[in-house]
Amino acid sequence: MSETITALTGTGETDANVQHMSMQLALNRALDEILADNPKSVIFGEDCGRLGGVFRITDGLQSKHGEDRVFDTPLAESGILGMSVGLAMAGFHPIPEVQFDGFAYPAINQIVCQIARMNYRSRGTLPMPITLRVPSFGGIRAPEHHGESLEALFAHVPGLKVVSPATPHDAYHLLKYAATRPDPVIFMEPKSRYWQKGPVNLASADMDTAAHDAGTDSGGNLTGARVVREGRHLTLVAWGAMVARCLQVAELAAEDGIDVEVLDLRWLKPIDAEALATSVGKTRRAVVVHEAPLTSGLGAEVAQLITQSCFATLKAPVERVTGFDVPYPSGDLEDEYIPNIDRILFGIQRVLEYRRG
Amino acid sequence: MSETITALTGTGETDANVQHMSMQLALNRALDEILADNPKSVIFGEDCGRLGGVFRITDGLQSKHGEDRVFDTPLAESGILGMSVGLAMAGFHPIPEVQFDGFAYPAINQIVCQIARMNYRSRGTLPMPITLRVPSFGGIRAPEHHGESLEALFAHVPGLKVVSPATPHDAYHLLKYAATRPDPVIFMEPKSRYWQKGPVNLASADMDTAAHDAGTDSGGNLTGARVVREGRHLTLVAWGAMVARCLQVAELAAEDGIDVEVLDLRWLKPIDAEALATSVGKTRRAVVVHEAPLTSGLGAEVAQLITQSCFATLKAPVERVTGFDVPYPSGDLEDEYIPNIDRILFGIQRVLEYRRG
Amino acid sequence: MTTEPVLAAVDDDAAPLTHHQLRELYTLMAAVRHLDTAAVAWQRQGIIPGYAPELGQEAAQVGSGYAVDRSRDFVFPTYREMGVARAMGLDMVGYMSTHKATWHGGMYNPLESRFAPIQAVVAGSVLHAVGWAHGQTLSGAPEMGVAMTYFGDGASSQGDVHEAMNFAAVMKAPVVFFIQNNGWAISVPTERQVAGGSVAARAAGYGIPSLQVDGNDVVAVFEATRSAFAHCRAGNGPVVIEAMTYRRGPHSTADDPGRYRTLDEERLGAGEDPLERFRQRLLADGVADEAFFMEAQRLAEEEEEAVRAGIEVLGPRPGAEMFSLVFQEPTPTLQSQATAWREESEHV
Amino acid sequence: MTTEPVLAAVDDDAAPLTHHQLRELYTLMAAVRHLDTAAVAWQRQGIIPGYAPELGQEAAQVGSGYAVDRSRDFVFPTYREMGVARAMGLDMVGYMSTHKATWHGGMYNPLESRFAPIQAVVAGSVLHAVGWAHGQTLSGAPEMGVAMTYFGDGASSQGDVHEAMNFAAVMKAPVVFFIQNNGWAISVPTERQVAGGSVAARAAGYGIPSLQVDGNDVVAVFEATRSAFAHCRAGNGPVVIEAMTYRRGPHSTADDPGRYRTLDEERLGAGEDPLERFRQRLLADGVADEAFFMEAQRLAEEEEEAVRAGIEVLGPRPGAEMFSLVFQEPTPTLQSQATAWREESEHV
Ligand SMILES: Cc1ncc(C[n+]2csc(CCOP(=O)(O)OP(=O)(O)O)c2C)c(N)n1
Ligand SMILES: Cc1ncc(C[n+]2csc(CCOP(=O)(O)OP(=O)(O)O)c2C)c(N)n1
Ligand SMILES: [Mg+2]
Ligand SMILES: [Mg+2]
Repeated sequence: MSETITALTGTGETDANVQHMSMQLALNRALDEILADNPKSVIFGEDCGRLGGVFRITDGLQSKHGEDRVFDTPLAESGILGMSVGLAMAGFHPIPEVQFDGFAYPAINQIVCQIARMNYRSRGTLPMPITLRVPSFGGIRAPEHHGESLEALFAHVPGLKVVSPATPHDAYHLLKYAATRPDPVIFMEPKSRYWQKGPVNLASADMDTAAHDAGTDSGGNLTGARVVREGRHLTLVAWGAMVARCLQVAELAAEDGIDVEVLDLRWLKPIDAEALATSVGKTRRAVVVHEAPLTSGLGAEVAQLITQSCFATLKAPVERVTGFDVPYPSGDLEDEYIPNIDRILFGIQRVLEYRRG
Repeated sequence: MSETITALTGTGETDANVQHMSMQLALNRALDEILADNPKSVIFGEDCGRLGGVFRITDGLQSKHGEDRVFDTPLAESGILGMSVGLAMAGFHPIPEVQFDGFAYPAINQIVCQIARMNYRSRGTLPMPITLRVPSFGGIRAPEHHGESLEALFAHVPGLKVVSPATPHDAYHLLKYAATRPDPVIFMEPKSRYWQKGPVNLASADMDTAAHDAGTDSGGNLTGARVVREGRHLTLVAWGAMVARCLQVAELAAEDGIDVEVLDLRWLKPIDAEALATSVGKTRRAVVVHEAPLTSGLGAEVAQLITQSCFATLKAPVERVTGFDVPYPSGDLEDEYIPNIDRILFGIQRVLEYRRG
Repeated sequence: MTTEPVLAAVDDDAAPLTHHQLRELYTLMAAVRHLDTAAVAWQRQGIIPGYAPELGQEAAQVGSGYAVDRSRDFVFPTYREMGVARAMGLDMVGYMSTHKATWHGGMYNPLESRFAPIQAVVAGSVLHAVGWAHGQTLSGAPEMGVAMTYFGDGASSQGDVHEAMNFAAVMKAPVVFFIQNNGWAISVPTERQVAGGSVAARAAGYGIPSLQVDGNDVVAVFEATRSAFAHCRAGNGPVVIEAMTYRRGPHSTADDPGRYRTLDEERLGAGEDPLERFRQRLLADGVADEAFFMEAQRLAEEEEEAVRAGIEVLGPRPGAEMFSLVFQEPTPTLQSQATAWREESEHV
Repeated sequence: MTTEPVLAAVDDDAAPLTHHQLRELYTLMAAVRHLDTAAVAWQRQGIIPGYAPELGQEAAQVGSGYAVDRSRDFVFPTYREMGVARAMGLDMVGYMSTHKATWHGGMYNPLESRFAPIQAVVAGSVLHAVGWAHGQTLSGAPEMGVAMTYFGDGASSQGDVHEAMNFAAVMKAPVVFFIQNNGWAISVPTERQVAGGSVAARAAGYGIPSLQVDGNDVVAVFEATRSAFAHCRAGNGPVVIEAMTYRRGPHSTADDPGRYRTLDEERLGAGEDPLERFRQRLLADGVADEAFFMEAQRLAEEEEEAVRAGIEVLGPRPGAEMFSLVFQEPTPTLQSQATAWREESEHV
C-alpha cells in the first residue's frame, strides 16, 4: 500500500527508510510494530477487530496478531476504559480506542478517576501504561458528537499526558513513543488528516530534526513541540489539523511580507513551555489556533504561558482564533465554526496592528 | 434556626429582612421558596429526600413539599442527569443534586452531550431549565473524589452556565436566580463554607450593591462579578471558598501597605470580562486564585481575558496561584495543595516585584 | 429467585386491526422502504453526505410507531428511526435534513411531532424517556402519556440502559423500552454483544415484564406495542419489547459490510423480507390486491420525489443560528463572538 | 426466554471446613469486629477523621476473603472491606491509614497483598476486575487466577456494573461479582434502590450463574465463594454472589441513621448478630469452647492496640510525594511546581 520513495536527506543521500504514506497507514504500521515488539500490548474497542476500525487504523491487525491481541468489545466506552485499568494492573499495555471524540464522554469517569489516578493512589505500584487512541477534531462533515476537541479537558486532568500528531511521520513515531511509556497517554488523532500523505522515516532515532518535512526526523525530539516553519514576525501555535491550515496561512501572509513562524505544539500535556518562550521570544507576537470552543480552551493556557515568559518583550496580547462557544455544528456550518484562513489572518492582523493605549 | 439580627442598611435604618445564617441554611431556604413559587420545580438525587442530603441542604423539604417534589433516586449519576433531561422536556424545572463534585464525572456524558445541547439541537423548542447543584471544592479533609474543582471543565462546555457563590447572601440569591432561568446552570457550592454564617437580605431586589457585606445587596446585579474589597495596587480574582481566603490575604497585605482589591468572579461562565477589565484597568496588576490544578484551569482563561483587555497598562504578567497538577490529595496533604495564605502572598510579591527585561 | 413478571392484561380495546388499518400499515411500510432505498441513492448521487438505512426494519418501525398516540405519547428515537418518524406523520423533509447535514437534530418541531430530536449518542436518550415518563406520573393525569425509547442491540451494552431500566422500574414510570435487535452493531454481531443472547431477558432482573417479538411481522409488533402502551397507561410501570429483526443494509452509507459478513450470512440472517411477507399475507387474507400494492408503490414514489425536492432546495442554515440557538437567554460572550463572526466571515 | 444458568460443579476439592478452619474463621471475625468497633471509637477520640464501619458484615467479608488464594487471585474492594482485608492478612496499619487521611488508597502494597487500593467511587472498580480477569485468560495459565470485586446494593444501580457483567459474560472472564446487600445505600433502602429486589437475579439476564447466600452465615458465604472460584478457575466464566446482610451501624462516622430509620426497624432488619450466631454454632458443634472465645477476644484486643499504636504514630506523608507519585516518568511542569512548592511552603 505504501510506496517507497527516494527521498533526499539533508546530506543529499537517498534514504530507503523514508516512505510516503497516509497518516492512516502510518498509524496502522506503528500499531503493527507495537504489537510485534511488545507481547503485552493489546488493542481493543468498538469495531477495531474484524472491521479494522471505522477509520481502518487497525486494519489487518487482528488477522495478523490474533484475536487475543486485537479484539472487539461490546459497545460501552466506560467498559472499555475500565477494563483497560484492570488489564494494566495485570501487566498488560492496553491500547484502547474510542470510536470518536464525543464518545469519550461516557468514559470520563474511568479516565479521570481511575486511569489518571491509579499510579498515584497505589503509590506507584500500579502504573497505568494505557495509550488511549481518540479520533479527534472536526472537519469531516460528520454527525453530531463526531467532531469534538477534548484536549482542554484532558490537559486539565492530573495524571494524564496528551499528544496529537499533525503529520504521518509524527503519527508513526509519537504513537510508538506513547505506547512504550509507563504512564497513560491520550493520543488524539486528527481524523480529517487521516488520508493526507506525507513522508515517514521509519528509522528509529537520531535523525536531523530540521529535515522533518522530508520525513528524515524521527526519534530526535519526540517529547516537545516542533517548529514547522521558521519566521520572524509572529508565531502561530497550533496542533492537530490546524497545523496544516496555519502553514497555508503562513504562505499567504508571506505574500504580504509577513514572515510567520508555525509551531506545532504536539504535546498538549505537558506543554513545551520552553519552545513557546523561544519562538515568541524571537517573534514577539503570537496567535493560538484551535478548533475547540474559546472559553476555557487550551488556547488560554498557551496564551498565558507565552505571556508569562515573554511579557516584557511581547508587542501585543496573544490572540486566540478558535471555535466559538457553541456546540459543534452540523456539516453545513462546520466551515463557519472551525477557524478558517480568513479568521486566522484577521487574528494575525489584530496582533500586528496592536498599538498600546 | 436562623436568627434575625438588626442590621443597619447604608442609610442607617434597621432592616428586618436581613438575617444572619449559614450558607447551608441560606441554600435550604432558597430551595424551599423555589419549590413554593414554582409547582414545576422538583428536587432529586442521592439521599436528598428523607435524609435531607449528606450536607442537609435539602433538609425538611420532602416532608414539607411531598415525595413528588423532593425524592431520592437510585445511586446513579448518569441516571439522575439523564432523567433531568426528560423531566425538562416534559415541562418541569429539575434541580438535581450530585452528592459530591467527583461524582459528576459519571454524568458528564449526559451533561455535555444532552443537557448542554438539547436547546440547540431542538432549535430552541426543548429548553433545559436544569439547575444542577454540586457541592464543590476541597477543604474538608474528605475521602478521595470529595474535593474536586470542575469549573474549568464545565466552563468549556458550550450550552452551560456556571456559577459559584462565596457568601450565604449570594448563595440564597444566586440559587433563586439560577432556578428561575430557562437555561442549564451548574451551581457549584463551596462545601467548606456551608457552615460559615453571614448576613442574608431576603428582600428581593434593588438593594445597595456596595452594602453586600451587611447583607443588604440582593437582586441588584446577580449576573456579574462582585468587588468584595476595593483596593488600588493589585486585584485578586477568586471564587467559591477562595474568596474568603483572598480577603484574609488582603488584610495581611494591607499591613505592609499593599492595597489589594478582591473580585469575586461568581459567574464562571459567562465570565464578567468587563468587571475584570475595570478592576485591573485600575490596579494594573492581578493574581488569579483557584483550587483546581493549574494547567488548563479557569485561571488561564481569566488571566488571558485580563491580558487581552489591559495589556497596555498591565505592570506585570497575571499570576496564577492554584492547586498543583496533581490529584487532589488526602486530608493530611490538603493544606499543601490548596492555595494557602503564604502562597498567595508570594504570588502578589512576584507581581509587585516584576521588572521588565 | 424472582418470578418472571407478566404484562398486566389491561388492553381491553385491543380489537384486531381492521382491513383499513392493515392496508395503512402496508402503505406506510412501502413508503418507508422506498424513501429509505432512495436516501441511499441520494447519498451516492451527492445529494446528501450520509445516511443510516433501516432496510429490513420496516415492520419493527412502522408497527411500533403506528401504536403511538400523538395526543399524549412521546417517542425518543436514535439515528435510524426513519420508519417510526414516517409512521408518526413527521415532516419528512425536516426529518431528512439531518442527513443533509443541515441541522444535527433535524428540522422538524419535536414538541409538535412528539418525536424527540434525532440522537447520535448510542443509548443517549433512553434515560430521557424515563424522565419524561416520570413527569407524566408527577402530573397525575389518568390514562397518562407513555414514553417510548428506541435503541439497538449494541446500545443495550451501555450503562445508561441499565440505569434507565432500574430507575423506570423503581419509579414505575410509563415507558416502553423498544429494542430493535437487528443482529449487528456496525461490525459486531449480537452474540458478541449481548451476553445471554436476549435484551428482553434482562427485564426480569428489574421486575419488568418483557415481550420478545418477531420484529419482521408488522402486526405482531403493533400488537405487542399496543399492549405495552396499555400496561403503562394504566400505571403498571415500564415494559421491555425486543423486536428481533435484521439490518439488511450497511450500518451507514460509509460502511462496508463485506468486511465482516458474507452475503451468505446476510441471506441466512435476514430471513424473509418483512415487506414482501406482509404483502403475501394481505393477499392471502384478501385484504389487498395487486392494484392496491401498485397504488402504494406509486404513492411512495410520489412522496419520495417530493421529499427529495424539498431536500435539494434546502440551503444551509444562516450561520447566526450557531450563536442564537445555544441558549434561551443569550450571554454577552456569545453575542460578541457572533458579532466578530459576522464581521470576519460575512464581512458585514 | 433464557433458562437460569447454573454453576458448573467443578469444586472437587470442596471438602467441609476443618475445625481448625472454623476456629480460624471465628478468630478473624472477632478480630474484625473488635477493630471495627474500635475504629469508630478512634474517630470519636479524634485519632482518625472518619471511618465507614462494617458492623454486621463480618460473616460476608471474612467468609469471602477467606476463600481467596493470595498466590493467584486478586481482590477489588470498596471503602468498606476492612474484614476482607483482615481475612486476607493485610498490613492493617497500612489499611487503616486511609481513614487517618494519610493516603487515599491506603499505605499497603496492593500487588503484594493482592488487594487493590481502597476505592471511593461507588462501583468504580467493578470493571477493573473484569479487565484483570480477562488478563488471566489472555495469559493462558491453567487453573487461573480469579478476580473478586466487592460492591453494594447501592452500587448495583451504576451503569458500570451492567457494563462489567456484560463484558465478563461475553468474554467468559474469571471474575466473581460479590455483592454485599446490606439493605442500605446511605439513607436509601434496597427496595427503593434495586428494582426486582435482588442483584443476583440480574445475573440470569447475562447468562451468568448466581448465588444468593445468607451473608450472615460465615460458612455459607465461604462455601459459596469457594465454589464460585472453582467455577471461574476452570474457565467457565463469571459468577454473581449476593450476600444478604445488614449494615448495623451508620453509613460512616459522619452519618446519622436516626434520620432515616428507627431503632425498631434496625433491630428487625439486622436479624441475629453474625458473630454471636457463629459462636453459638461452634459451641453447639463442640468446635470451640469459652476459653477459645476468650482467647480470640484477647488476641483481637491485642491486635487493635497494635494497630492503633501504628496509626497514632503515623505522620503525614512528605508533601513532595504529591508530585513524585503522579507519574512513573515525571514531567518538567510537575518538577517546576514541586520546586516552587518546596520554596514557598517548606521555605527550602
Ligand atoms: C456512545 C456511542 N458510542 C459509539 C458510537 C458510534 N456508533 C454509532 S452507531 C453504533 C452501533 C450501534 O449499534 P446498535 O445499538 O445495535 O444500533 P444499530 O446501528 O444496529 O441500529 C456505534 C458503535 C455512538 N454513536 N455513541
Ligand atoms: C459514583 C459515586 N456516587 C456517589 C458516592 C457517594 N456515596 C458513597 S457510599 C454511597 C452509598 C453506597 O451504598 P452501597 O453501594 O449499598 O454500599 P454500602 O455503603 O452500603 O456499603 C454513596 C451514595 C460515591 N462514593 N460514588
Ligand atoms: Mg443493532
Ligand atoms: Mg449497601
